[in-house]
Amino acid sequence: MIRRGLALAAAALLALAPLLAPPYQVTLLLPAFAYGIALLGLNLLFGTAGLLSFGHALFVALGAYTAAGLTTRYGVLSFEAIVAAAAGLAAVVAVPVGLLCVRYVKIYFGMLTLAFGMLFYSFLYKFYALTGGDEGLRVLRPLLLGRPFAELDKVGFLTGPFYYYALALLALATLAMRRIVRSPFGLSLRAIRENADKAAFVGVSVRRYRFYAFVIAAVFGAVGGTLLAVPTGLADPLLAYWTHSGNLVFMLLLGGFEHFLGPLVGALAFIFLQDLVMSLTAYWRFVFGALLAIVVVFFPRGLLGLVAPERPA
Amino acid sequence: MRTTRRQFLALSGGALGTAALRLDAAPALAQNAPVKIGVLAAKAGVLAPVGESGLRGVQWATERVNAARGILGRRIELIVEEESSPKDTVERFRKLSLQDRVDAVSGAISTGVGLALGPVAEEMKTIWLSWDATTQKGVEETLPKPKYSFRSTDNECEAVMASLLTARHLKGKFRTVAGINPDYSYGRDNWAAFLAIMKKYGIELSVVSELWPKLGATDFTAHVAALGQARPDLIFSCFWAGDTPIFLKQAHAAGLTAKSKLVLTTGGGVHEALKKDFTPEGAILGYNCLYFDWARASALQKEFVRWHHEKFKEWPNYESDHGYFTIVAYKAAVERAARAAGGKWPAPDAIIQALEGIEAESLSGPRRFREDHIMEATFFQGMTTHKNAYDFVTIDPVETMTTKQIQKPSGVGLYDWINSWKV
Amino acid sequence: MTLLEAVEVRKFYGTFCALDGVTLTIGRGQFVSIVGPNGAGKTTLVNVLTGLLAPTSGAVRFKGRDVAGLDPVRLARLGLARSFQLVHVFPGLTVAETLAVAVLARRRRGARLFASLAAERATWDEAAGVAELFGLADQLGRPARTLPQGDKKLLDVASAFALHPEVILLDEPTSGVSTADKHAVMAVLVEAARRLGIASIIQVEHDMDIVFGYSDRIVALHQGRVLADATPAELQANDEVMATIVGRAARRA
Amino acid sequence: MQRILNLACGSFYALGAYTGVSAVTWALGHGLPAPLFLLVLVASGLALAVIGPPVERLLRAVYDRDESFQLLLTFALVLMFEDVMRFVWGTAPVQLGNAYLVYGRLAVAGSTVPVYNLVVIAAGGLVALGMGGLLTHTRFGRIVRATAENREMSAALGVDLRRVYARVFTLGVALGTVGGALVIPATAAVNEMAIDVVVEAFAVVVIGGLGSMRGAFVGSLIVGVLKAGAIATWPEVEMLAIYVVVIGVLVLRPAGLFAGAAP
Repeated sequence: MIRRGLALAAAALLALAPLLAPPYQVTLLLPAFAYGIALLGLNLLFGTAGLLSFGHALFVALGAYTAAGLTTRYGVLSFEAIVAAAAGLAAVVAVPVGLLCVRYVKIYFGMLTLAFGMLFYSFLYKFYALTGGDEGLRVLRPLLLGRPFAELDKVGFLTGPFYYYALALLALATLAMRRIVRSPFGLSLRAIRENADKAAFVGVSVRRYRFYAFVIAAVFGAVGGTLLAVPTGLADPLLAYWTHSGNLVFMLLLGGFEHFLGPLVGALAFIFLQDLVMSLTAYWRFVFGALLAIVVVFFPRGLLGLVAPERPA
Repeated sequence: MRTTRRQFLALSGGALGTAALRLDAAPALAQNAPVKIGVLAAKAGVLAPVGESGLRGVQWATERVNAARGILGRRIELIVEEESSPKDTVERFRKLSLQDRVDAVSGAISTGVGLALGPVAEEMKTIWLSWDATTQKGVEETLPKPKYSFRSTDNECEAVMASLLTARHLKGKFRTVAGINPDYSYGRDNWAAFLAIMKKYGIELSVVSELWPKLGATDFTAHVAALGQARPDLIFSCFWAGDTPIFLKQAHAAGLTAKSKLVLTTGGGVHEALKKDFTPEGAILGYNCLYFDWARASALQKEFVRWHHEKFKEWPNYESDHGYFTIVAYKAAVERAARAAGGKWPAPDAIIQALEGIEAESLSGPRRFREDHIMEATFFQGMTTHKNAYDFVTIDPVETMTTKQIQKPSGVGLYDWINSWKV
Repeated sequence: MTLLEAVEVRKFYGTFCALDGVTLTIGRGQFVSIVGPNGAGKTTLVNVLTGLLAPTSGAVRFKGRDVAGLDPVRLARLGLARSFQLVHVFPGLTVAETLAVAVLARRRRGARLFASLAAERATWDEAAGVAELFGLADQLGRPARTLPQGDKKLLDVASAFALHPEVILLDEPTSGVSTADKHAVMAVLVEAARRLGIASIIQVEHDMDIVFGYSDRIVALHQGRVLADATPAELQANDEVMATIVGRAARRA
Repeated sequence: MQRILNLACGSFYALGAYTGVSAVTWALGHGLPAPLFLLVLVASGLALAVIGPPVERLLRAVYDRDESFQLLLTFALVLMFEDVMRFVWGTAPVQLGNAYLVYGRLAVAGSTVPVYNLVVIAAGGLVALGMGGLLTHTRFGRIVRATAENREMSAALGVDLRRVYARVFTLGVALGTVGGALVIPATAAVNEMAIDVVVEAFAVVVIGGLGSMRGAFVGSLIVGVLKAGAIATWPEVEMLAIYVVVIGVLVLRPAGLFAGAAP
């Protein structure tokens, strides 16, 4: 009950943020929302199904490039259409990739997803006629629910309508993921995580369920990617690079992968920490590396693990 | 202040909050509060040496301006942030603009970052003086008529000048050509410009090898072997980072540099790494806009070069000059606009107007911003020589060309411009 | 009526012959025990019967279908389930959840993405019912890893029962259970099988009291061959086989 | 061998490269005869292996957890080492001049090859042979292989796992640092080296098979030949080709070309 109350209070605070916080802090929340959605997917794989992907950035990049391609190449500005297209495209890509990846677990799964991520990076980089190569593709300002909000400048757009749009999308994604985790399917995934052999013998189609989880994670990753691309205004190949996947896993661990809200907490914490540390020192990578090491060694349950030590049922 | 803002937001639906804040913030500026200039400098990865170099130029310029009463009596305060991936750099730009409320942003080198920042500068209504990253795509497609972005010289200037020198000095001395260029837009654009100019000059050549190693690669043995097989008379390369010395070293070890002539459009960016041990004499080498050892350099350049070498034990490269110019150009523009406004600190739009066509003394000589926000400068290239006091190569004779000769004019496509030359 | 049959099954590990031409049939309604000394091939036989290992030659058929190449999920759907010698549980899942996983799988509802688990009344009721049969009713909310060893074993077996298979293979269902409790466990199993409509039970068992107390048939393995396949009474009469198979236990009896 | 996929191996390599340059520059400055620089390189690489035990001590904290945590911890090391190198050596490329041509050049089949390159290739072969010998013929090697097969069994037999791991890891670090040091005369040390090398090392290890020395050797040959082949014929696809092969190997023989069964 207390937990639910805290979550609602946090949601209310986020809803009021544009009125309370300086605009820059509000724009910083946007990538946090985007990562939050992508991480919900990543955590369905890791926290629920026990598979750690080191190539989740592939789908984030795919979402960003969908937004870029549709707005600049095809003149599709409706953000609803962009999100739907990104989700669909991610599912289409995730089918063959997932079919191959879910045949393996643990470190082999991690390596295979990493390899696919890098393959996509090379593709984005090399096929520049299609993807813009190193320069990437621009992402134009989309229409939200068909409205252009032309009277607003970009900051007004980002901290106003787009902020609430992103927040609503995050809330939707969170509710959808909550349903998935608490569905029979979610229970089956947890059984697979706990003991895949046993799960198979009580009739759970291990690979098939892992595959579904992979595809769902990909869709969440791509939807997060579309949101990430709008404030940046550009989709670029670095979004698919392996270090970006590494950062996604970092965020997840920072928040706490054993908790349903871990991804959201992790994304927020990461973004604001990065903002702080990058301004303080040129050696912020060292600080982040040290932080990651400390989290992995001493606090593997992440920030939420400090607050709520028991794994919720 | 917060209350007023909240009331305002309630009225306007949260829309124009920032603009409102900035308007009521403006009069609050004390006449002697510092001018804030944000700097975006790469600090890690391939771009880091260049980013550092640009930052040094900015810092030196700032010290000198501040020592001489600043801009209209206001000191310059630099707020340095890191240029990294496009996404992170856009966020840094927003921070500089929204949170630090800078008057202008100086910096950025990478093409991807440059393309991302262009629209952001317009959206944030923040003057952005770029050091580099002026690609064709950026100029022609993404931001044809920017208001707040001021770009550096075109990426292809170096290739155009090196190609003109090739045509002038090497015509008739080569037939087979190989290109080895970093695998991204800069590399591809420069190689294409070279081939177009060779064609324009009626130089018949056959391309025997086109190699595209990754930017920042550290091993070229396979490329060198491929070049060894292709036996080109001339090798064209626009490497500008650590890849230049590594390639030369490995090419030298395989005897390639003795057999083929070299055209290195931008290698001067890492000139100190081009040791005599492995860099041949007689190669065309470009230094972009600042040649540290120029005998006819201004007193200003000489002073900077001396300071740079004393402080960093290194001889400076071009990016310092780009950085330096952004600061002095901004100062000149503010002063010009202030004169028109009767000595008061000018409004941003007036500064922008003044920046268009502004001329200022850079380290390497006079420079200006064209009316279309592209920089004009002087380029330095020449033939490498070992006859100097250093352990690395320099050029002799030093040839100079201005952007009037090697940069396409406003509003014309690069290849249309090249084709319009009378040769 | 034959449910499960093995025909001339051979299984080699490299050059070592673990099963050497095993043929047996298991009919509806039978309780069959597989006995034999260590290394006789009992566990290999169970693994081959449940498709976990492919036989080197010969065939295993369940309800007329070749078991080789069928994955455990398909087998479970066809009506063949098993438990393992070493306890297999889901450490982080509660007793109720563990059983619910099996129930959902049987009812083909496990892949339902957006259905609410909490609203799966029938599933939880059924899980609770199975737990009741196994004496785990007051442990429903406990995570499996916190259960005592004996209850973990029961949970493992119970989750196989929850699939309502026609045939269940139990690899040493009472291993790790104290001698005193073994009969109680067996009573629970037999009763649960009856209540859940499980037609046949095949078990690997060392305890001869249990074997002779519950089996309809006993299959004695020795060095990979079927030494005897008979009713407990017939086997008891055969001193030679008893001596070979049962060794010390028989003499003591 | 230790079933650790070390993303930081590239960092050790880069660290070896930077240190090698510093050590040789210093030694030559103090009157070392040029032909002896090779010894200084090897010595500096070996000396750097002192970072092995402390790093291993850190990784030990997660040995008994999911392998994914090891992967993450080595990712943390990558981030930290990158900045350490930037702090110590700056951002400009760091190199040794042409010292390595002191051993001369050879004309082989129409192309010129520095003798030093052949020395490095020979050293690579020697190290491979040496590792093979170490693993098959020494007591230490047998213990390592047994431990790789079955941790519990080795522990039960009284093998001090912690010491074995510390030594194996340090040996791995030493191979990385010496490798970096040996390559540096023919190239230059740059900041982004670590992240680049790890991608190729990853490809090598996956193709060869985790934990297989022979596999690593063959894997590196395949990657090398693949790169050279792609550069000679279709330079556009150099990196793509490597990833395609990596994925192919992972899909068809997930344990690599030189390991037995699938995971």
